[in-house]
Amino acid sequence: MGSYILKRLGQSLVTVVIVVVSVFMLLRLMPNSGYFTREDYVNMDQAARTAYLRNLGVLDNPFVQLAHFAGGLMKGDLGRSISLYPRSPVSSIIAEKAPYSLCFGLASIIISMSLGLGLGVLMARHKDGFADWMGTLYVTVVRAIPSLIWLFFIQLWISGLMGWPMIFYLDRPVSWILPTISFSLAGLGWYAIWLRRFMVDEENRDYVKFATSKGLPRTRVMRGHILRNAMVVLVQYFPQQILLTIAGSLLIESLYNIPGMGGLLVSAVRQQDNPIVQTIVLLYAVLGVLGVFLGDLLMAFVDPRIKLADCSGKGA
Amino acid sequence: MKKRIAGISLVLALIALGTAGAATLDRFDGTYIAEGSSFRYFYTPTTTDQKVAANTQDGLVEQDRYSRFVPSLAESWSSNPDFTEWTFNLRKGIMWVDSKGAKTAYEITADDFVEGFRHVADPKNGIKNLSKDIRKLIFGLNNYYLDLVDIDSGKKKDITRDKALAAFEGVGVKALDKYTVTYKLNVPTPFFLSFLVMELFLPVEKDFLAQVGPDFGVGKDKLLYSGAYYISDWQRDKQIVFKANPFYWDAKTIKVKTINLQKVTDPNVTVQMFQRGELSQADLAADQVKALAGTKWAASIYSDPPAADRFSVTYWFVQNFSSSNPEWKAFINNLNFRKALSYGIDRVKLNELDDPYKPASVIRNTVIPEGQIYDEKGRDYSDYPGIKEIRAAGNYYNKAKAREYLAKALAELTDGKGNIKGVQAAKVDMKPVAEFQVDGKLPLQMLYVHFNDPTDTKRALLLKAMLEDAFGKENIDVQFGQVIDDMFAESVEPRRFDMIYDNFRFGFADPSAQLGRLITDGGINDGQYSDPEYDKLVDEAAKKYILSERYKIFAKAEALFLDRCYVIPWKMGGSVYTITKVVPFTSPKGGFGITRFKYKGMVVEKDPITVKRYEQLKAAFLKELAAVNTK
Amino acid sequence: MKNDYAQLPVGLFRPAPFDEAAAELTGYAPYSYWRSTFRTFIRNPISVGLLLVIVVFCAMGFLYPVFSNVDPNRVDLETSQWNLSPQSGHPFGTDGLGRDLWARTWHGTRTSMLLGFIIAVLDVGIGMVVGALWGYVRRLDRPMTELYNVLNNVPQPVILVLLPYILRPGFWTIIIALCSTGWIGIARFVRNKVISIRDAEYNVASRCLGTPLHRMISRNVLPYLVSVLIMEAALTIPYSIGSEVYLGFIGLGLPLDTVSLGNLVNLGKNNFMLYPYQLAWPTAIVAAITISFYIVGNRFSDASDPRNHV
Amino acid sequence: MTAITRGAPEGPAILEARELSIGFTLRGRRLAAVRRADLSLRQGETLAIVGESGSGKSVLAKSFLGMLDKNGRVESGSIMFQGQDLARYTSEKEWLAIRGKRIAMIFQDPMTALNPLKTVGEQIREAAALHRGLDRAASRHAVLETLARVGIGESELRYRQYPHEFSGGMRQRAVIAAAVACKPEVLICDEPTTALDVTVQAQILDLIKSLQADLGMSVLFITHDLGVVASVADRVAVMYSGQVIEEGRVDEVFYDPRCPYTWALLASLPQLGVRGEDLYSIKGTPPSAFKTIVGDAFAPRNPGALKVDFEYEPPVFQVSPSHWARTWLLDPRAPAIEAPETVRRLRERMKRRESGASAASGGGGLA
Repeated sequence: MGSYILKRLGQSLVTVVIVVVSVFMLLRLMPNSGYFTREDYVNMDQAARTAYLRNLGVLDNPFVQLAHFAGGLMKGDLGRSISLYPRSPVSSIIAEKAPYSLCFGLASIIISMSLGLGLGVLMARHKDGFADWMGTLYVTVVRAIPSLIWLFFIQLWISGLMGWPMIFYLDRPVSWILPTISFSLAGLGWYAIWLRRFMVDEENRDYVKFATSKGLPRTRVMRGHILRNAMVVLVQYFPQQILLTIAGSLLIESLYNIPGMGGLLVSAVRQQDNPIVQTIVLLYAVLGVLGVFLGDLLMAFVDPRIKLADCSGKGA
Repeated sequence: MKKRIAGISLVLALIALGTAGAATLDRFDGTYIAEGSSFRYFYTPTTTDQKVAANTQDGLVEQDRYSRFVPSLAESWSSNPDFTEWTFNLRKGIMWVDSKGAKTAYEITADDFVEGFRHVADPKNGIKNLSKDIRKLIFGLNNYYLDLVDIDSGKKKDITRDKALAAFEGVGVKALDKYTVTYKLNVPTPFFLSFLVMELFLPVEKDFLAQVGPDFGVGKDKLLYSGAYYISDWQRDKQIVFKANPFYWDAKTIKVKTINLQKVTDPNVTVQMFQRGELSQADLAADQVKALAGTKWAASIYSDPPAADRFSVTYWFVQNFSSSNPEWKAFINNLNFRKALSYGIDRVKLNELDDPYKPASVIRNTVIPEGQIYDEKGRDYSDYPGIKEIRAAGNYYNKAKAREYLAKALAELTDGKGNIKGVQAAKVDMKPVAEFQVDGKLPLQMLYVHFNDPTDTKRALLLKAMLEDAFGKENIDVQFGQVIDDMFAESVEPRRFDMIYDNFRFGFADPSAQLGRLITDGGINDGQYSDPEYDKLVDEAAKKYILSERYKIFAKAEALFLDRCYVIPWKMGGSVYTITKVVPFTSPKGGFGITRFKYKGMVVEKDPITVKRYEQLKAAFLKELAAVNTK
Repeated sequence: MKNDYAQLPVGLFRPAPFDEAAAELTGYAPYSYWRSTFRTFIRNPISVGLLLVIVVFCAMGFLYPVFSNVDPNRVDLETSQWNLSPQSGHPFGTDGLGRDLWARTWHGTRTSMLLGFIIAVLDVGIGMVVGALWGYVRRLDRPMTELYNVLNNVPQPVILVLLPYILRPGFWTIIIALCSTGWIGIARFVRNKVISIRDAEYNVASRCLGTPLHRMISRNVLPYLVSVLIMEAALTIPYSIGSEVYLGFIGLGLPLDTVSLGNLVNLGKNNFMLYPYQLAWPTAIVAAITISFYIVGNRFSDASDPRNHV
Repeated sequence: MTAITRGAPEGPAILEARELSIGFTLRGRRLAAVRRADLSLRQGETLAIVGESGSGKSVLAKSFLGMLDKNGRVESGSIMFQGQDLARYTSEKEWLAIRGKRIAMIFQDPMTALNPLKTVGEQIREAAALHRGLDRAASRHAVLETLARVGIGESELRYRQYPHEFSGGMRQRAVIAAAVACKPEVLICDEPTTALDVTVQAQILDLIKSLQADLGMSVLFITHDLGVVASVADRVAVMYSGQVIEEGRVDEVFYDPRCPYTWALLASLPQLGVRGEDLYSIKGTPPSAFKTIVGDAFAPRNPGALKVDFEYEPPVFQVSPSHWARTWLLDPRAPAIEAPETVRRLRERMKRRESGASAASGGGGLA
């Protein structure tokens, strides 16, 4: 088992390295002009512009830059931002921003998991009934309509209706409600629809018939057998979901002015702040593969049939 | 040039008038759109950075409510007769303050100004605002800077970097003693004070800078404060809180003790927050003004272009005289066609996109903004003969004249059968912005390049409709190209356009700030036209040191330039409607540098300022201004 | 009748001729997979209603631009014609430049639908071919799995933002950006299906009989996947339309003089306070189209699921 | 022989289906799974239901537990159990008093019948605890006993293990343990040995028999394996197309079958084939449950069908007090049609065996 974990981690490392290196190379396809504004072009001559770029380190050979990045990484130094927040250490930028996304993310995961799984059970339990119908309607709306639209209306109408602030304030808990709800809605639908699907799948299995034939009440069959088994299928996705909450949401964070991670990647790419982009890509890739890995571990933990060594097959 | 001392009594009198009977607050709640890059105040790419620099640091001089240059950290100054050496005497005993508002052991001395400029002048520090103009202005600076650049690039190897840095001794910025700093310039510069209000000339404490090293300005405790406020709280991308600096040299003028700026990107949210009493001020877009019409807020919405911080900006259309589109190249080099273009563009309608109420009030037909520079008799440059008429012309749009000039142009440029003389069918390759085929026949195909954002796209569509209406679709066919972020790099520099518009800030207090870089091969001659007559006039004007003489020739040059339609100015920056609790005309004003971002002296009331009240205050202020200028 | 059997004529008690064909037929209800799928699908009024919505919007989107000569980008120089509320002549009103929202909405519908269709076809097409090979050719499994892991871990914003910069914003850029990551999910899905089918006994048998690979994939494997793929395509369309709206929001959507639903929504959103209808129409249509495709896709998948057939 | 309604039973019926019709709604169409079926299970006996797949055996059995799928329902008829009509049960609560407690069921595939995520012991215990009102310790103890009773050794260890750690036979024992843990009056076995190795089959059958003897249960045995029938059943009911077409004691149905379908079924047994001859197979396919059946459902596949078979459904004819069949051949007006040669041979072979030594043991069945 130890060697299996080592092997898996090794594979994950390869994936992370490929991801980071490919994004690194992609970034170099962007024109350097992004480092200058119109004003800069008026003010600076060619020599000044070149000097500026050289000092940012973006004129170096990409492989030198990559080596530099890797070297810094070994020493725990993620570098400094070059254009978005010039000279601020990337680590401190992320340390400032990540907690916001993380807090909203975790709060929303708790809400969306508990309500979503509850809704999923309700929908599966009353399949084709009213609850199922309403749940499906909800999931359809949330998943089908572009989120920009409904998030916008939630902000506009609910904040007006309730007299809540339209944006987030750290010191006013009432302003936390809408963003948290907004964060939760899509996840809620996701949990509900998948749990329902897995439960309906499980419901047709022989062991459920047998459990019913033993005379167990439906609620107990639901809880003790169907739900439990359906959750096992779902549970492997949890770690990744939880870890990736750190990514935040561009839409929600920009609507509510939450200073989280959501827009950071997009702004950093647009401003060609390579140190930030590289760090975030690295972070997401590590969390991504780690999430899958933890998901498999968790799966092995909850499902007695799975031995860890079998997981390599599951990855396929 | 005479020294000007602030008329403190006048200020006090006005404040007394402005605030009579109204409850004032010691707190201002504002917003900002883009997070600043850092608190390294020498580098201010965003408005937020400029606000930070202006309020946390003071320079040698600043501008007052009337835009006059008044003492700040320098108590007094003098210059030699040909304006090439300027000496500033500092106030004594002013201490740097830290992010807790406590006095530090560091005194603000002449060395701090030298140190600040040393920081700016080192290319390693990437201070983009250190323009060619300034490098060429300060004695010895350009060589110092370029040497360092060459060393960094490996081009120059005969000298070490440390040695080159030591050569700063030779640059014309020096501390004569603890409280005296001098600037030695390459050319006579009577308007040098307008450079000193830029962030580049702010001081920094050498020991502190050495202590924080690369962390300078990355957090509120990674810089020292010399200005009216210090940053007491900061959350990246969320909020900046300024608190009044109790040890400020001019502490008694600070009325508002707390400035709380929140990042709000959606203008609709800003308005809502204002309505809920969460903000002291909200800028309104045209549609929002409309939305508030008929509400109780309507009485407090006004627009004051000269008060807007973008007022000294002028927008103009740039035509590409060296276009790779042969049809356009033939036409644009024809004066009649340029005049036709100028008459064909309805400035009022274009401005209506920004300001549906008073679109005519934001028209600007000149390059140099009005109300910015005055000669020794207090006469506004824009009132000089030649310029004044152009200013007064208002909207140049005239369909009949446009057609008339177009007919002339067509007669000169086409064979009467729709063929453009000397132009063959060709493929115009302006990839990636655009690529199209021209046939050498009418309609004339032109490529208008614009930003891919909602307002610019609207403007482009409107311009197309306008030109096709004025000239007829049989004569002109406007095509579009889009750029995402950077107009210059994507389109202007590689000349991938026939026409674009651009905007330029009036950088320092002399017409040469704009006119000087619009000459043949000038820094912003993006259309690549060439007019020796104009160049000669500009050259001639720059040699005059008596302002009235200088302005007279510049005015002549500008009038000629505008008459020949090398660019088509159409609007001033900053037509913004506001609803505010800030009493107007209480804080510093000025188009140059960063003074206009200062909150110093600002008075905030409990209730929004009504339009009526604003008008009263404005009338009083204009009267004072006239008195101050002609004094 | 039961008690009347005594009255039955004796003649009935004679042997009947045996018809072997009839014997075989007894087992077959008149049944065809696609007909059954179709019948189940159309039996549900909601499915039919939404399918009708799609058809109507498609028809409006594709026919209106052909039959109408109103230019959706025609600017009205008369400012009194700007921001008109819905009225005769302008059933949906006009926008801030006097452009007719009715025309813009249908042109936009066409653009967005086209975008969705092309992305769906490309995603599903590439995903299907690659997925089939991935599943069938064992040697490909390792590299493809790694490619999947990599693509899955490259944050999507990086690609969505980078590509417009590298390729410039445009119709095909969005398509490339969305397809660059979209196909791999479908490919993997197909691959998993193919593997499960590949090892099914009838295919093992077929392989033993020497059926060539391409024939097995096209005859034995793909038909099984068709219903799934149609559903994936149906669900990709609302996703693509939604992505276009999102990209517009961050300023990297289609050029703004291109009329698309995403651009209309984002422009309408800016003016929502003042001219709510400018947001209402495109929003309603985006919602109707995305919901319709989503539900129709799901219903179709239910109807076509072999497990739901007898 | 006259056609009369059902004859008097030999013992009291504990579970009896009368004119039971069960239909499903599938994809908007009605499907008749069970058509007016009659069946009676008597106290202490083993009744086997035989028939091809799809003949409705399992549906019929499930209806006795109220476990029809959601889209299925009893449309008419009755299920009498101890004086109560189960067909009229509508709520889950009513069924909970019966299901598992008084009527238990074991399923075809032991590999899938157990929840893979719960320990085997726990899955048996939950039923025992529920029905016998025992606390955790007591129920655990009871389960350990039951495990031992069904032949699972090391019961303490086995209690804690998961299904995947069990072999197929062991799992089926566990399933049986769970089913009989509450000592039900009726045990329904739905093809309990089909999925098992041949060697294990006999053990399981023996186990069921011995449990039946111990607990005095009545067993309803669903199978298509006539060998199994011969070895365990007292009586047998033959189903075709949702209908019970012949019911009687095993010897009666095997030695003296009356329905053409029963003949065909018996004739197609490989054991009865004659070396060198083609194996008999029933022509055609079973009718689709979607089709409305007129007359005798088997008629289209029956080469010797009468004209009346295509028009009128045959009534029940009593062959002997314990044996009845639904076929027009028993009508006096029908021509005398002989059973096929193979079936007649079977009769002879059976007779020979009966007179032989080991007939009573039956363990080897027909093999």
